[in-house]
Amino acid sequence: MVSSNLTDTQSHDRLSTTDRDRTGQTDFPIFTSHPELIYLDHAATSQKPKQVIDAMSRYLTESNGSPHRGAHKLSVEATRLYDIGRKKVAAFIGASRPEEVVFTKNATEALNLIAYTYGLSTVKAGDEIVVAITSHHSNIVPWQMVASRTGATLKFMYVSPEGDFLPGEWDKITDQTKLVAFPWVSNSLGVIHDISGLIAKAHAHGAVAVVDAAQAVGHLPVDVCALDADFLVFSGHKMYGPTGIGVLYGKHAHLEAMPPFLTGGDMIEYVEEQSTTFAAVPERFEAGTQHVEGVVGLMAAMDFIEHMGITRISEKEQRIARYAVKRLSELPFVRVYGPREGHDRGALVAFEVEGIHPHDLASILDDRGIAIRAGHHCTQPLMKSLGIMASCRASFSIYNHVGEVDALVEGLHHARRIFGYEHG
Amino acid sequence: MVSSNLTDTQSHDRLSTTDRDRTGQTDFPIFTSHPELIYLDHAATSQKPKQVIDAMSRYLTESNGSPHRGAHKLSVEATRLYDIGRKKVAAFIGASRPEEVVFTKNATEALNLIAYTYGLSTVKAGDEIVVAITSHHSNIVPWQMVASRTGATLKFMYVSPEGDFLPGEWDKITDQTKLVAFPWVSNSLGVIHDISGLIAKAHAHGAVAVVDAAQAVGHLPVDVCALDADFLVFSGHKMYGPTGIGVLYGKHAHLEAMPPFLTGGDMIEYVEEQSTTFAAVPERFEAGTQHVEGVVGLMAAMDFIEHMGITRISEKEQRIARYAVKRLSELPFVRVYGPREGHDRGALVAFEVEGIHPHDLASILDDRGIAIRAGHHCTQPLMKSLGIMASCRASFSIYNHVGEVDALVEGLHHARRIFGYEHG
Amino acid sequence: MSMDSLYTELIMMHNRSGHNKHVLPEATHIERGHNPNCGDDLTLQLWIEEGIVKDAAYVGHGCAISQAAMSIMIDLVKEKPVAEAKVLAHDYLRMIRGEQLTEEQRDALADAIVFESLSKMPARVKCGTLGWHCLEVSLAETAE
Amino acid sequence: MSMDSLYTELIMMHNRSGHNKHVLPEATHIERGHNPNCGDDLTLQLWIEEGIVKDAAYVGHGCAISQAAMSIMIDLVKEKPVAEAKVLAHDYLRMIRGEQLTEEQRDALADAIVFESLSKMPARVKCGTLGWHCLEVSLAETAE
Ligand SMILES: Cc1ncc(COP(=O)(O)O)c(C=O)c1O
Ligand SMILES: Cc1ncc(COP(=O)(O)O)c(C=O)c1O
Repeated sequence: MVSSNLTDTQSHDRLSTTDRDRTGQTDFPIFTSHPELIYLDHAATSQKPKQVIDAMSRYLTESNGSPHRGAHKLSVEATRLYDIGRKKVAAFIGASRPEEVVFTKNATEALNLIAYTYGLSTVKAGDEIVVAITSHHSNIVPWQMVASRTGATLKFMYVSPEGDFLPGEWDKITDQTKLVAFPWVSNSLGVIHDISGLIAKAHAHGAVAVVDAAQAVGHLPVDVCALDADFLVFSGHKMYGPTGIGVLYGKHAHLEAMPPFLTGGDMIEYVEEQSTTFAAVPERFEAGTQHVEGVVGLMAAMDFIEHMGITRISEKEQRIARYAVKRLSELPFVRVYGPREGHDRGALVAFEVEGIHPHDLASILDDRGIAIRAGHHCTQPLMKSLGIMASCRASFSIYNHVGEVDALVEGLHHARRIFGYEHG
Repeated sequence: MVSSNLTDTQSHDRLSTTDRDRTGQTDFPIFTSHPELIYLDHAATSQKPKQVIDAMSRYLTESNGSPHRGAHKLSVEATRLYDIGRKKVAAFIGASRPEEVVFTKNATEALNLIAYTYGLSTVKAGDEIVVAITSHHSNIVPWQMVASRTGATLKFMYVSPEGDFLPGEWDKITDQTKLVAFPWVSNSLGVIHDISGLIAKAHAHGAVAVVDAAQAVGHLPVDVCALDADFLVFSGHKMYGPTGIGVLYGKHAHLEAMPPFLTGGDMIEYVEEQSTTFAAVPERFEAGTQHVEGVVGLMAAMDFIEHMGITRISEKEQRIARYAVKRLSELPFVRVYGPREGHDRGALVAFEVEGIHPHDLASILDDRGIAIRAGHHCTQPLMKSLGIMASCRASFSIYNHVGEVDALVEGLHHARRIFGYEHG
Repeated sequence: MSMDSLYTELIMMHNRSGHNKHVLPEATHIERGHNPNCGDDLTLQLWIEEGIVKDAAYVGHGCAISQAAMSIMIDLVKEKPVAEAKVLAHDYLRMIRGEQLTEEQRDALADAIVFESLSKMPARVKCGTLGWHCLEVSLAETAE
Repeated sequence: MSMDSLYTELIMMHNRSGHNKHVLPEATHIERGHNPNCGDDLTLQLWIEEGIVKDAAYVGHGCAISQAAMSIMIDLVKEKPVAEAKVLAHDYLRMIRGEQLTEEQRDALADAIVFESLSKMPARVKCGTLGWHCLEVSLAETAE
């Protein structure tokens, strides 16, 4: 394993930004447990700052109760924290009111919720659903379900290997279109889509826009009102927060019109034997005991992001990503996917190394303490449309630094040598 | 607030079992944060032992990764822990194989999963679904949905105020019946149903049995194979574990035959643009990034239960519950619901105090540091069938002791005095 | 005010007497308020004529707080002009939200001030505001 | 064996040479194995006659581990009786599960022993067993 000292020295020589870069890591206990870890897999799941871990422990130690609006103090406290969490998320993403925020277990459940409720109740036979080919499976398979149950048609908007929509693809959004779904930032190519444009285009044809912000929240400033998004989803665990908690943002009027999805405790008003009246939005969509410690952890994650400053996070990530694209593009045996050098991109770089299967590369790098992700990244239709079997992905966040990109590049040389290439 | 010393002394005088009883509490940091807390609301959500809180922190500090079967060590470790968690749950409930365990976010999602998949694909117009009136809303409303979408009929089996099924109620299970749903332990009355009998009755008519074990797991030994249950569900947070994690047990043959529910990442094999092949059971039902730290916490909770011993837990709870029924029944102004003195019951007692609305009583007790629950307990149809507007519920677990029952009784006298009754 | 004395005062003042709990045959406005979570279910009846709340009463069932709050409210608005009752409702609800009232506003709320402590008992806020919400809805339909 | 030397040996021995990667026109058994998670997709072709694996080869694409494991397996089972190949598959899969083999069993696995370290790399187990699972399925259909 490459010692992290070596890595540091390298990067120091090269850019003298290491010290500043490194500051992010001290908040993350995982790097105390694994001092040599180079974690380039934030896009799969983020590491958690101490503040998040501690907030959840503290909740369970001091405040844990059932948030069923019970009358005793712990229950009241759990309810209070849960409600504050909702308000905080609403403020964090610029929702016009807390009721527009529904807690789910992850982005995937949030997308399914939209599909099962808004989708199945609004989309009719002959309608069209238009999905960006860059979408994650969780933003594709639910729409296949809606299309097949309603008799609607599912259409895809294709992109170039750089992630730009091919000419004319947006024209697939027509007056037949009822719903348009796309990622803000592609987890597979790193491209940042022009989502304001897509939302406006959808609205021009009377369709609603579903924004998958799983790779955007925590990386970019989010303002659902300014975007005029109809629905927007994300997961806590990709933004320094815990697993088991996700968010569905929906415009109040949409949520109001939607039937319930999961049913049971806490989402009802009156249950008779044969029928039920449901609670108001957003409780209507939150059945059963909710993940309060997840909300508490998510709040701490938002605090962390606000404390770091979204601009600072985003600038640092951009710097690392740009540097990674530059270094990787210099290697004759590497092909970089997604936006070209100098173009904006999300905090990740996907690439392929000639002669080495991505999974082999991931294993060899892992052996040197470098965690990347290899495979289809839950975007098989995109991969197929671009003719890519699998790719490697390095993704970045506040706790990374450019020295780690150097270590990655060194790791690629090493892997090439192992695979018998003279000039690694 | 009554000092807990006083309470201790009282109970000591009375039963001299306090010291032994108290041992459970040292594991629970909430009682360090709130030394005077008398927590009688375990049935809503349990307090968490230190082992559970620490296991989750440790996971986030040492092992956190995406359980997407990625190639790097943290991802492998997260996957490994998640898989061990599944095996442990399977062993804990006596499932014949780990694949019979599906992780959900809570018992409510588990019941909805059964309803949306098994229910909607199996139940047809003219079929009948038979539900115990003692069921929690989460085991009623999903069946209303299935009945209304399929044209099936929903029938209820009624009980006496003691919780016994009225004569002939089981005969509602006939050859028309496709599904029978009931709680193992009623969260509202505390009655323990003869679920082996109900399961056998369902099977005799070719129906499947859905057991809501939310109030049984962690209180009683569970062996799904011996019970021959078709489906059984529970929530982590009611058995000393975290929120955000629940379990659906299903017989392998049922799960195999069921279509997916939530769709997206990790539950697929191949996603084409217009169609998808799905992963094998149980992954098929686990879409998106799963709540690994929840599974880790759940494992620690099962370890805790095993360490304490389910027999010891259950004996202690029985002792406290019996004592509570005895003390409460002695009070002329209290009406106790559920099983009569001397009969088996779950770890809870529901009651009403003459002249005091349950919510008022809960507030007054809360002011003395005693946490109980008041209301309909998410069982409105049961309450209506028994003519009860609302009730009070004290529920027990390993960290309670009989002295707390004395404090509860003292609290009732106090409330009565406040409400102007001469003889509290 | 402590929980115990809140209850003591409430019980003494209203729940025992029940003087406002009856059917009001002259009612011009009937508004049902219910709280699914606790099961409180109270119906406010108002007799409004020429911009004046001539009489008021309630029926239904609920906890001590919801009934006492309703009853104290009825005492307070009876024989008051609609405009004044609206102001009282507005101020009462602000008080429960924890906002600061002027001395004058507090004085106007008279006995209803005992519910100030509800601002620190979120679990019971809905009980203490049920009647007042009924009042607000009824008055909103009424020309002043 | 370290990851690096595992790869070095594999690459040297098999992936570069590709001597078992081709179409086998005489094939009597064709079994496709795929791993949705990694995208490995290999097809094993066996020519079995009179209870003997007369020849074998594979086609498809996959990572170095899946291809090398397949190729080493082919070298190993070629010209062996079906019964013996079954035993090898059984032992190989036990080895990957981390079970202990006898010296004799280890010797029989010959070069395939390099994959022993996969028992400690759960993320790659499916790669190293893909070919062997194809073999098992094919042989299960075959009288010995
Ligand atoms: C008997 C019973 N079933 C189901 C549930 C629902 O559990 P959860 O809210 O964790 O989904 C509960 C608890 O609220 C319960 O007591
Ligand atoms: C763009 C995108 N959308 C959706 C998801 C799904 O998120 P989750 O697995 O947390 O539901 C992911 C991550 O896996 C993602 O990267």
